[in-house]
Amino acid sequence: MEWLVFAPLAAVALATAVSVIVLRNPMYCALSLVGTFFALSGLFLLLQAQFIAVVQVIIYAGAIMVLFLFVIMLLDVGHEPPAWLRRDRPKLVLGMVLIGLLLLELAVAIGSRVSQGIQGPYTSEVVNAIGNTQLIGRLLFTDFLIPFEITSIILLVAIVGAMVLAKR
Amino acid sequence: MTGAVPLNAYLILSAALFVIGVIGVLIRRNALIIFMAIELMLNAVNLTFVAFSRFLASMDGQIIVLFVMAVAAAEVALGLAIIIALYRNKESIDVDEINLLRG
Amino acid sequence: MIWLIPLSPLVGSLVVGLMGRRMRRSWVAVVACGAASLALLFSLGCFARLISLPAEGRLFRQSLGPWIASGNFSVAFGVLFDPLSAIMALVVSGVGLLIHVYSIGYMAEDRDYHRFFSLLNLFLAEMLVLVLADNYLLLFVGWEGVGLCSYLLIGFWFERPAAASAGTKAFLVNRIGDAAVVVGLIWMIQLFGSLDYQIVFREAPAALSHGSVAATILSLLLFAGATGKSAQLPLYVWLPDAMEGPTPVSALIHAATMVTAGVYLVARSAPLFQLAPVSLEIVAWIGGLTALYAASIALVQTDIKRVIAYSTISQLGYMFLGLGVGAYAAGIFHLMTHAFFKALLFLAAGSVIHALHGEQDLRNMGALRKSLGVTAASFLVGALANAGIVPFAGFWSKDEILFATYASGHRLLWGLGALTAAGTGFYMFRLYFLAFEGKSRLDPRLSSHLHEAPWSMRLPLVLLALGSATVGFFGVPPDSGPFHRFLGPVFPAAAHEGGSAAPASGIVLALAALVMALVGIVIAFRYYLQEPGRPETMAAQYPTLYRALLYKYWVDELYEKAVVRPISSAAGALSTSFDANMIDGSVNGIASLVGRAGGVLRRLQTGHVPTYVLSILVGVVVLLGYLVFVG
Amino acid sequence: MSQTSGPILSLLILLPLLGAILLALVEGARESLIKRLALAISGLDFLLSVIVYARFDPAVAGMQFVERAPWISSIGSSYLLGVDGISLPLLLLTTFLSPVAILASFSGIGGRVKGFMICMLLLQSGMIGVFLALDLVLFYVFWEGMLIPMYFLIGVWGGPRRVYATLKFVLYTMAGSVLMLLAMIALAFLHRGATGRLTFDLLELIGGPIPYQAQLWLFAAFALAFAIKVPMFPFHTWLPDAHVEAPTAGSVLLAGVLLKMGTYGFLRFALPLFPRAAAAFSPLISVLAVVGILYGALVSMAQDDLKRLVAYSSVSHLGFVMLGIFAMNLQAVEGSILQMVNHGLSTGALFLLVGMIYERRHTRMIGEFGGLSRVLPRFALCFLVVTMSSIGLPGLNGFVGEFLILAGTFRVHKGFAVLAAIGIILAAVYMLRMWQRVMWGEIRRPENLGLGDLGRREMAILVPIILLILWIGLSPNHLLRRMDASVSQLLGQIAGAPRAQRSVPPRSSGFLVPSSGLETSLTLSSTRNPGEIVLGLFYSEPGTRN
Amino acid sequence: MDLILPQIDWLPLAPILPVAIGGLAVLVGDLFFPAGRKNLNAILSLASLALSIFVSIRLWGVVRFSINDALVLDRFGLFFFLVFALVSLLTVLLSMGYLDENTPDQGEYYSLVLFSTLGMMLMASGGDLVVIFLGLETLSLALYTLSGFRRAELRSNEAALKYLLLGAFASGFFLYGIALIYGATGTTVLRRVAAFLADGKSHGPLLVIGGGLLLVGFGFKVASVPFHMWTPDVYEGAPTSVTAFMIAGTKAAAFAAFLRVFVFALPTLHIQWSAVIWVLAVLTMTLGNLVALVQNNVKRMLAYSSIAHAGYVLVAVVAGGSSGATGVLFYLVAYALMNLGAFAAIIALQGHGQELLFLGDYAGLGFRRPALAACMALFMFSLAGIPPTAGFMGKLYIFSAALEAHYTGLAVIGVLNSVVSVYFYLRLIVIMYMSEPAAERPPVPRSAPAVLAVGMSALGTLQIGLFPERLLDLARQSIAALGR
Repeated sequence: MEWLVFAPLAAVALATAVSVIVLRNPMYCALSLVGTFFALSGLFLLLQAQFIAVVQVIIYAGAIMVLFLFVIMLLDVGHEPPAWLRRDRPKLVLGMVLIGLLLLELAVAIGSRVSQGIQGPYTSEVVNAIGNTQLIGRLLFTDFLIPFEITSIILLVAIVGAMVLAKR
Repeated sequence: MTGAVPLNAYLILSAALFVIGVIGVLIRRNALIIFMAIELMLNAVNLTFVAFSRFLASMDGQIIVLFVMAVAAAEVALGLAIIIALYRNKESIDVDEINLLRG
Repeated sequence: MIWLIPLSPLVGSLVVGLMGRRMRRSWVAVVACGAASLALLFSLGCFARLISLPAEGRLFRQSLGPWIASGNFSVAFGVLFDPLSAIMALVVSGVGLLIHVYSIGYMAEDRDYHRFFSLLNLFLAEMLVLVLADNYLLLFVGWEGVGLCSYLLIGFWFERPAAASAGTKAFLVNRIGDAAVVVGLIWMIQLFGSLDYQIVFREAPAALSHGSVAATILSLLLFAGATGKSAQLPLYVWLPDAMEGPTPVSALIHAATMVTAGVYLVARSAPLFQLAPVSLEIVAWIGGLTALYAASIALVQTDIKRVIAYSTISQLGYMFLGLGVGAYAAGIFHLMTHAFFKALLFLAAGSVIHALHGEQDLRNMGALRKSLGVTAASFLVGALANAGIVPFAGFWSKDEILFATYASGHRLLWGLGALTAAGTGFYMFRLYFLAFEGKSRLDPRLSSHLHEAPWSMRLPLVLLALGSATVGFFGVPPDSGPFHRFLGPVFPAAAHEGGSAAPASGIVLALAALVMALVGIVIAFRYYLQEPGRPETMAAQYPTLYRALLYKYWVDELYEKAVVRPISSAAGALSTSFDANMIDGSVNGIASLVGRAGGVLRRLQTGHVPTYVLSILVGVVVLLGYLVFVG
Repeated sequence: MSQTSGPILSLLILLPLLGAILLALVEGARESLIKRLALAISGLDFLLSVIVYARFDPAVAGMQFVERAPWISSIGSSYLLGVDGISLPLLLLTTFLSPVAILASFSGIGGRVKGFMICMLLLQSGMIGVFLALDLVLFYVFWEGMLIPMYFLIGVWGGPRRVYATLKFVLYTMAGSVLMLLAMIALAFLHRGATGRLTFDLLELIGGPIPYQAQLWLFAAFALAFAIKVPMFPFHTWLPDAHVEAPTAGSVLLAGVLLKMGTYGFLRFALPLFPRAAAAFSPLISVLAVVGILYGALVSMAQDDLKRLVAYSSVSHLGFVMLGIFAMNLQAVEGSILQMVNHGLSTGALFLLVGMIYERRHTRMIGEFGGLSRVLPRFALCFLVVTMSSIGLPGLNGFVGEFLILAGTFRVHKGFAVLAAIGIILAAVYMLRMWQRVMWGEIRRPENLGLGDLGRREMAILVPIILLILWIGLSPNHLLRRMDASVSQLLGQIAGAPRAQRSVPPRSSGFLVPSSGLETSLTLSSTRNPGEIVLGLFYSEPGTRN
Repeated sequence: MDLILPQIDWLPLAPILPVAIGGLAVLVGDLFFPAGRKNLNAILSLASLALSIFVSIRLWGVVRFSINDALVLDRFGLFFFLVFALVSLLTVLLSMGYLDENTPDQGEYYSLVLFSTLGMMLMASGGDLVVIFLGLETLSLALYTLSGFRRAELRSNEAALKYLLLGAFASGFFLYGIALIYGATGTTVLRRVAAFLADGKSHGPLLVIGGGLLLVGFGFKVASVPFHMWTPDVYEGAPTSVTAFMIAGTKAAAFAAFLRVFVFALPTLHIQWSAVIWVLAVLTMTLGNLVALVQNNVKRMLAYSSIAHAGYVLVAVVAGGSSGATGVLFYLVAYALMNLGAFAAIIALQGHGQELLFLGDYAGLGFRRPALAACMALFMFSLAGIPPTAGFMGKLYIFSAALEAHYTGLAVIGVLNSVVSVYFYLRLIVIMYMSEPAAERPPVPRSAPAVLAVGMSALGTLQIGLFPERLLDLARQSIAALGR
């Protein structure tokens, strides 16, 4: 049954992702990206990561994309010519070949995977018993306390940096 | 189309999205869009994390995704600030035109 | 005491050389001549002690201590006084002293007076080291030392380009022979473990079998050195040019002493040469050919000193001829007599040149006997001696060599020698007649105030003339005169193999040679006094021959073309093409290649982000590809 | 024993170093003080070395005055100094030439005297260190560290193309020596593999069981470094450039001391550490040495620049030294060591003399001179003695060395000795032609007429050298005796190595390898790697022939 | 549902905290410092770094793991704490010379320096890949900002943008690598990864690829070819003081994390990655040196030189084992000292407002500013690896490690490269000492802190060059800690 949900979401994700990188108007690109974010959010739900799915929408679609759109409008950048018309086509061809290889390599790696990672304690039953959000919260303040604190510093750095750089 | 979606489906999808992001970085000249492509890559990785998290019955992946989102947000904020600063001086964010430093 | 012989002129040389600039000229002369006379006195002292010893044990040695010692090889500053050394030392210091005295007058006007005497003294010292050394290495010290002095004295008037290049030429040509000697010496070290004469001669028969290739090559290496120093074919070319030096130098170094060092070396090495009959044969032939060859050139030369120089070469050839046929004592005897008469000839020629203010061309002389009586007389004595006219010194020694040659069965060589004798008579008297007799062809400005040289120059002339006339009697009767009895024990017994011919034939042979010389003199008389136009006619008749003789068979030109120039151009080519372009070029080429690689790689750094992304991508793909598919 | 005499060797190294620091503190404008101070320090160092000489025990073969202290213990390297009969003459040469060079630099430096003198003292320190160090790493530190002051000496105070010359010098030298560094390390590890101890102590490493194959490579690396420094044909082209551009003092020390480091390196390191490889390489190196002798001499003939001429003559002279070293017998090796000293003295003096006329005429082109004997009699005398020493006139120092080398070489390779003897002829050719063109003939240039003869300082520079030239020429045994024990020991180390019988060519052939050796190596080559085949063309493996 | 707050072992945080608090304090303090006393920011930074150093020294020998192994306190980490603190300290000193009184945002500048130091420390002591990632990002974000700090200058903007775009791109790979390793092992904690692999399970391609992607991330940070291309541009465009910091600090941090991950967590991958790194090392050394040959801009030249040096360190990494890792640590210290010294000298030699960017600007300085120029020369000799300097000892150790591990070819390529490098390092000296300046410049006031930084670096360079044993010993102890 999952497939019925997965397949469309995956298709949307791929389609919007491709749009992001091929559309010439930055605004459309940004909007396509929002589409991808939503599709991914759906997939997260499918994977029973409800908290993440929500955060995905709030942070990415809500915060990050707004920033992007804001900047796009602020800078009023024009369209760029399509990639295949540019002078450095040989480089692009090489790039595409490389990317094909990359995909192949990743696929081989994934395909030949013998899942052998340690199984954790948090099966869906356990998670559902505690509640996804509660569990994440608890882990954030226990096991992941230090990374969590570091994240705060990262954000602080970003704020300071953005201020310093974007000042007039 | 029956049964659960296997892990590999997610992983392949994620790889595909990652690669699309890479393509974007490679072919686009607008710094903003390159940036978006990078976000695409990060999102693809997030999908991998969550998928593994699900299939390994481990919450770590999901929590990492949270951190990644924070980092992505920070990166975007900083990146956009840089793009603005550059735009102020150069009136362009086409990376093809940004080659003062070379050789 | 033996060491004092070379040391006294050495000290004299240092004193004059280092302080001469601040000394008065007379003091320079006193010190230099004093040093030379001390050397003579010490030599005489040693000689006196030597003859007081029984004939078989006439030898004493002295060592100043070790010189070089490395491993099983060691050499000491050792000197040896035996009859051979004694004769050499006496000749060197005696003739040397006379020439020192002569130089007082001859060089009086020269501004480098002290330099001259310093070098002359130094030469004396080195020459005495050469003849007194008790080992080959110390001999070689003197050998090279006299070469250096010769070089510096030929180039004494270094401002004349001809003198400068003559000096260089002399040194370099000699150096070729010297290199051979060095090889010979190092070989001896390997063979005998020593360079000490006594050890070498003791070991030689055991280490080298009679007639072996090694013995031949070894002795020929030494002989190669001798051909350089004693101006034999093919290394004689430096000696005529050496006449650019002051005349006393020509007399002392290039006639009486240094050039005979080669003869001395061969004579000293007689025990080695005895082991190598082939070498002896070669020595004889080289000597005989040189004698004739040089005499033939001397026939037509017009420079007074050059004629004498070729004569020297020719006479040295006689000496080698003597040595080559085993008549070592005869060779040394001729060396001694030659020292007297050749020094005399040079000094007399110098006296002429001195009187004519540097004029050396025979064609501009004539009739000098009237104004330069003593010079002419002494020159005549010298010429007679040189031409081998009885009873002058040259007759006795030359005759003995020719006799030994004939007696040892070398008829052809004897013929060469006899022919040379004729030539000798001719050129000596051509010289005498052109210079001293006939009509004056002098520059009138010169002829007006010609005068005889000062006493200091005349005295040596007279003394040498006396010597030239008389020293020959030491060798009378041939083969058993006092000279031979004195010298005989030095040489190996086998050396006297030539003495077996009947004495009667000796007289015949001597007469034959004498007649040849007389014929030469007579022809000279006719050509240059009676029919002065005759030589030109002859020259016109045989132009090729004449030009060959006049241009010394073009040997200098040949050497220039065949040796000097190829080496020079090879050096130039090596320097520019090979060294600069090939070797250095490849060094610099590698460097610039590296630099260019940097320039090319630099262009990859385009400044474009997409390029950089591509680069990362390449890295990722290759890396992952390796890990997935290979690793 | 002399071992109790305190850290005199360290003091030898440190004194100039501290002197350099002291000079750095002096105000740069007080040039005369700086000069005198530098001379005094350097001179004091010389006196110290004389004490070492005096207290040196000729009977001892091993190292004397040994000093050892832990240094980089983790890689087994220690601070280890010592002197023996091989390094003693070179130590003295260094300490002698350094003050001479400093004195010669009292004029003609053209500014920045302080920096110059600091470099000179640092250089002195480094050079002494090279000759005293017995730990491979320590040696390498001195060996390369010494490049720095030399680099500045040429680069700052040199001629018009000084930058090119100095970069070439440094790069060339480094290119050779880095591989040696690797070889040193590899050697230490090989040694550890065999004995379990990681050490860079030369004395401990000598005689270690290094496999033949490894020896070849290691030796090649060492040999390359040293061959460049010597410099052997065909690695010599840095030398003329460096010499031409270097200031006088730089040339003096470069020719006098630095080149000896290469030959010293062969003796001290390459030969005893890798005896079998050395034997295998001996024909190749001997050939190069002979080629160097003849080639250097021929190229010298074609030079128009006095310094270039002397530089190429060094190639020739050092060829003799190399030939002697690789003859590997007592006479030849002792001759080589002596010849190192001789060359240091005579070529050093030649550069001093060239520098002296350069200061007067600001040119070194031979064509610019002629007839100088007339105006510069004292100069002429000194020049003559030095020239004669250089061409090996018996009675002067050069002869003794050359003769011993030839005598020793002749026992091993007759052909090489004979060819080398031709080098003696050629040496006379280029030197005397130069002499003729510079000192003899008429004075053609009016500028040359007014030249002043040598002054008191200049005589003070030259006379000691000339006295040494005479002293060594007449009494070389003082030095030779002190070498005997050490050189014998060295030869013992070379010969005593397992399977180290050198493949002496049969008497008749004399050249290179006997044909049988060549065949052997070729037949073997199928089982070897390509590099080995190439090497195989030059030698035969001693062990495989019997 | 109860939340039990864990006992927190603060000790692993102890050396980091002063830096973090210092960063915050500077940020806040800047608001209160009067206009003329902006160097108080720097002094505050110095104080916090000094405190960190003090704490690190006191803690030497202590071993602790914080919650969930997020941070590890061991000698290895402490060694790098000291290195980073020292680098940072010198950076602050030379920044005092670089930023003049009127530079705006000094508080932000110094706090960002401190935060990036913090990031480095996290990378070195992170026991969890996530922590390492976050440390990396902290470092990177701070450095992006610092690169673009001169926001009015296009070059600075460009540097920041390039750095950011490529940095983010590379961290995408890095993160993907973490994800794959997480997938393959079920954890991101290094100890558990190690334990997982130690069970003898064969590692599938997922893990290998994950490791490879991590390698890409580290390769980017250490500027290994072909992930190096940002380096010259960013180093050239960034403010000089920041360039110094990046050159010295980032690389060390990346190698620290690299060693922790690959030596500690993924030792079984050694066979795979050593072959890869062999190639990377060769390419990195060679390209860095060759291109540095043709540079005229000093910063750019040093940027390429830093690439080359990364290659040398990679040689030690390939060599592996205790010697190799010790070599990495030792070399990084030497490398940091000589580079910081060189940059401090560049800054100390500059006049106000006119940086000496081009080689030609250095003409004649050798005798006009003898002491500084001598130090500069010393740093160049050290970079070139000529004894008796730290650079030489570093190379000695690295190449001996390579030989010990039988990587002879690598060592040969390495030393040949170092010969090539001699040329361009010496070229600067040539220009300083052997060419005449085009025009006399007016004498400029010296910046005492920058001169102090030069002096400290010079002493350090010589000290390590002459007596390396002590530092080697420390490095070896650190490595021993890592192996546990």
